Amino acid sequence: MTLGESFEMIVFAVLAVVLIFSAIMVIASKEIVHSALYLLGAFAAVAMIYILSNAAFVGIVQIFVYIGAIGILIIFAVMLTTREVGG
Amino acid sequence: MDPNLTTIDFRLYAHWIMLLPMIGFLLELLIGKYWWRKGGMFATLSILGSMIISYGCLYNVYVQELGFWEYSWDWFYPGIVAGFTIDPLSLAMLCMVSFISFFIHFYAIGYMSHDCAKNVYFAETALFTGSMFGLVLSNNLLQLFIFWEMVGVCSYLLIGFWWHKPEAAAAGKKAWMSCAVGDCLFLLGIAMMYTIMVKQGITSEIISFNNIFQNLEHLSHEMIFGMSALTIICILFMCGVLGKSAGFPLHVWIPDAMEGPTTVSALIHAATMVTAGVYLIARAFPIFLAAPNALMIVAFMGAFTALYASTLGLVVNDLKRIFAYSTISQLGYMIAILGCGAVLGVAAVAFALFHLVAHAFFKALLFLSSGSVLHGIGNVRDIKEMGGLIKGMPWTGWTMLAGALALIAFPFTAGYYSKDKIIEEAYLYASVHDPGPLGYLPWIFLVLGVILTATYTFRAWYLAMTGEPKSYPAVHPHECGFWMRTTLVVLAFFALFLGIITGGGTKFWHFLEETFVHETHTATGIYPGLDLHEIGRLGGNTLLEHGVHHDIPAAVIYLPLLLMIAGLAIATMVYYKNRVDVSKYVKKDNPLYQILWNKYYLDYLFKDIIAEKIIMTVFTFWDVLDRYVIDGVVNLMSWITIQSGQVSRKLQTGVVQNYATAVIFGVSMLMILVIMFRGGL
Amino acid sequence: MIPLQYYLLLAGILFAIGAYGIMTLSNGIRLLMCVELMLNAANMNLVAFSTHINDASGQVFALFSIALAAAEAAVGFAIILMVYRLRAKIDIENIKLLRW
Amino acid sequence: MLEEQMDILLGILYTILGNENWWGPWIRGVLGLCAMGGMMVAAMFAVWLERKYASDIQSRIGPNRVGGRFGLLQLIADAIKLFTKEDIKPDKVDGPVWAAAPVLMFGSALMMIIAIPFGAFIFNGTTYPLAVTQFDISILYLEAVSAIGIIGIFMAGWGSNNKFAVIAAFRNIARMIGYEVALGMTIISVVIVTGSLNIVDIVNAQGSVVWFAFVMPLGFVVFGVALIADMGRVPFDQNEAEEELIAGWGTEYSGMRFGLAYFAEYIHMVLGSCIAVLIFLGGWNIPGFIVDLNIPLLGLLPVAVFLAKWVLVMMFVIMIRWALPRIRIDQVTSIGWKVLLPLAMVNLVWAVMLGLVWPW
Repeated sequence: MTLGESFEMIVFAVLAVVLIFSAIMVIASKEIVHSALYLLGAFAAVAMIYILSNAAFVGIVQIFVYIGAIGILIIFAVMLTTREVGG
Repeated sequence: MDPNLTTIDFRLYAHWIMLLPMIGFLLELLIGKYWWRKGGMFATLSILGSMIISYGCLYNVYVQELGFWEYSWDWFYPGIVAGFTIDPLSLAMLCMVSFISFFIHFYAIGYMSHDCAKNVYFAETALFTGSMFGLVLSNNLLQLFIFWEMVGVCSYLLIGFWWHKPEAAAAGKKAWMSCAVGDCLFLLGIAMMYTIMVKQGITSEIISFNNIFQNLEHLSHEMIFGMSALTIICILFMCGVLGKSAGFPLHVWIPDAMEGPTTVSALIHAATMVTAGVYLIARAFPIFLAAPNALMIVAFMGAFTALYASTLGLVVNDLKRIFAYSTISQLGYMIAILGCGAVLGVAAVAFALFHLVAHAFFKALLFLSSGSVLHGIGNVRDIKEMGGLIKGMPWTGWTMLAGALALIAFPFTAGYYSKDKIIEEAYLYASVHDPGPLGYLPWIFLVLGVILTATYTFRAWYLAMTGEPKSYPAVHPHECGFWMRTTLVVLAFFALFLGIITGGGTKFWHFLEETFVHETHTATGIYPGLDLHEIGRLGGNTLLEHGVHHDIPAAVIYLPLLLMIAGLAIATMVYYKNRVDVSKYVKKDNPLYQILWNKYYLDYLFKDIIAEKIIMTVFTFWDVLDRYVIDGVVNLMSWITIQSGQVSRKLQTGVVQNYATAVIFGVSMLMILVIMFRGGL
Repeated sequence: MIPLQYYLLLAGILFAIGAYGIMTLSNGIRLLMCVELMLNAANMNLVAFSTHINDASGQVFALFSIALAAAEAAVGFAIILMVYRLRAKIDIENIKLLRW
Repeated sequence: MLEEQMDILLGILYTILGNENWWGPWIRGVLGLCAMGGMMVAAMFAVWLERKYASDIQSRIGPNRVGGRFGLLQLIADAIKLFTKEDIKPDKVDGPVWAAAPVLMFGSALMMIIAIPFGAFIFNGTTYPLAVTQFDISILYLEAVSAIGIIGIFMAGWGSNNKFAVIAAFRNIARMIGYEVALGMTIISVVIVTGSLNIVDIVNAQGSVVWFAFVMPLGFVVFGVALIADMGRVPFDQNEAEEELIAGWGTEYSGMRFGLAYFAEYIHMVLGSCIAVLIFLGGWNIPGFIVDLNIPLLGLLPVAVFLAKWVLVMMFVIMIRWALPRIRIDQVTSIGWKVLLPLAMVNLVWAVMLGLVWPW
């Protein structure tokens, strides 16, 4: 394994951990706004993974659409409905 | 210079003849309201475009002799094609329709200038004209039927254009219903034609006219119920013709259709609608020729209609309705001469078409001038309330006189050449084809029609134009404006001199007689010309040999002229000189007058007896069947559905998670199954 | 070059987390969030395979899927907001209109 | 002689920066840090320019106490003040979210830097863009990354646990999603005409023909308005409407946390002006004059041209701020959705037609 590959592997591992942690926190977080923000974190991690696997265009589009559009939608939805703790 | 190289082959653009008015229709509907004078220009200009292409085609075919042309492409099913055909028959119609329709539109710019829905009116007339072009250009029965129906729809829309008047709305409905009766039967005829063509093993261009004509010999062996299938088909076609061209039992919508704007009446009577039926017979003429007895029925129906309608014209007081009955009558002449084609062959088509064209000119003129009268005296239509109008509106009066003279076949007008020829040929038909008293019946009817025609036409003209004004609006009529006056003069010119221009009709006849007997070029091949003698033999019709001269007694030739003069004299005596007091006979207790006044009780028969008694009774029985048997089955099905739903609805919890869980579970099971049975994904 | 299996494993875990959330949570917004997670897992597979076999069509699928996800989110959240306006609740346990 | 040396030098430089070698990314990282520093300087320059130019417009003197003749050191003084102020963390804020927000905003602004070419050397017919990195989808990257900043604003507003902050954040988000659509569509129309998502290609396309501002005037107007709205400058600064919302989403921030957010806004303005110059005003091109200069020093001319255009655009943006009143938030959203978006679509149609014949 070359230096570059091991570096790639390390980055992938970090991203995977971040992704899984964020995904779990989306479900586990008590505060729904935190859930939403963790979800955005998960999206960002997925985007990074795309870029890491030589799919830069998909990665950028992922950021553009998921964080820029869907994330904002989720936040709007959260803020326009009642603040339900838990559930 | 070689003309073939230097001019455009307009035949290739024939589809634009139909498409341009359709585009005009869309433009009028969408943006016409915001255009010059709130509409009218798009429709008029698009029809002008059609006219240019039509006359271009005429130039190609008549002057340059480029040959007849047909092109088609597969439409929706193997064997059903859409296509356009250019031959003398369609060209005569195209040139006539585009010319008349253009001038009617031109006139309508003035006539409809005060209407608030002008653009809708012009959109509908453009569509009307475009549909007629499509009908004329069609090379197959189905396409023709579609445009046939579109013409019907447009006539419905236009007759009921002033829908806020209940009579107009009812008239539109009546026109639609009467035509629909014929159209259903016509469609049945097309279906039968399709069936027997398919039975012959024909798989391409199944109901194209030319293909049918080529296969007539095989088709004539087909029998249905012991009758020749072609005869049945022709009778069904004839029903469609009677509806559209106002033949005897189905003509009832025509007088009521006068509720529409007068320009619409002119369009219907001269150019677009009623001529469609005559055109259908002319177009399908070889089929009729090959069908035993079909042309005889045509001849008798036509002749009877001609006489029948002229008797009704005598008693009506509505100016437009008088002309409406005269249209029915003149259409009867055309249909009758087509029926005489059993002896005359394709010449009958030529005579019928010449009368159709001449009639279009003078009938358009008559309607438009009566429209001018209505416009000038405030929509009074009763001739008993007019009188002396010629002083106030000389243009209208004199042009109407020109139209009336053409209508009664006054010597050297257009009608003289067309109608007298028809009567002459009807005599020939009787003397050659079917000796005996019955064969002379069409001729007798037609001859009697002449005197009546002269009488009722000039009755209308004298009562409206001469004498003293009989009501307040008629005292100060105002003459029509530029648009209308121009149109009247142009049409009057043609009504008077069309016969002379065409060399007494001979040029026209010679051109038209080439139809069917000459070959037709298509994109893929050539349809050879038909041997009409051979085809006539299939239907038991013996055509006259070409060039064989038959003596017609001079008395027969001059009889129509004499009768016309007699009718004219009667009208002059009674309505101009007032030598005879007609009010003695025109009374409610005169049974003859009673019958005529009630139009032979035909409306009563249709509405009060057929519609209300017979059909409603049938419906009552049907209602019982529907309520207990059919509904019972439906209710049983619904009961079963409800009961099964009662059981299975427990599955539906309405909670999304349950569904999602079920989906995930199901997909997992599927994957496990796949792995188990295929040993891997 | 990261082995394909790692991607698949990661996507599987992500998908499982999303599926678990859908099955257990009752808040409508959180449900949609979990749907987005699952979609992302699927997209990740597409991209991973596309990288693995060196063919761009997988990425094109992923792009379509992303566009679809945007539309789906817009519609989904619009529905939730409308339901909230009607019922003042986004807890889908309370929204069983479709139930018999 | 000099030309050859210059050529070799540039060649070496681009070999070093290339992707082939393992050190390439590291060197680009260093370059990125340099650009970041440069951007901070540019932002400070922008702040200074704003204050001086505004005072000129309003016939005032402006900052003149600190620093030299033009108050040049005023910014240094402000920065020192911000650095040394006490960092107050209110009691009820949502700690991590509140703390992460300025970082995210600043970070998103800085991330944009790497894709932007700040001018170019043109030598022997070859263009050497002066950018930290080059990639094929730079314009898309810029849009995507700038979208992250919105999340930062939301986090600032929500984490502050302050109703003014929340309202401000949502005004900001509502405005930005409205105008980013129009912005994106105008950018896409440029992309359609050019056929490339690479900013360098877009600039080169304008060099060979004519600036996009002239061939797509409607797009340029829409882009300009949407850009100003996106940067949150007057007349679209409802999120900082002092009379209504204290200090907007920055109400609960103080010290360097506020400084970061403040700086992020100015970096946005600087970068926004850059993008406007690059995709609509021809970048480093001089109209009607393709710069292919063999005289080495004149190779720097494009950079100078770029900087001049950039300053002019910034001055225009600043001028608007001091010339127009603020409009209401409902007016802002309705302009965005009902005026700019349809216009952007019209422009898109025009761009598609233009793209058929481009380059003519």
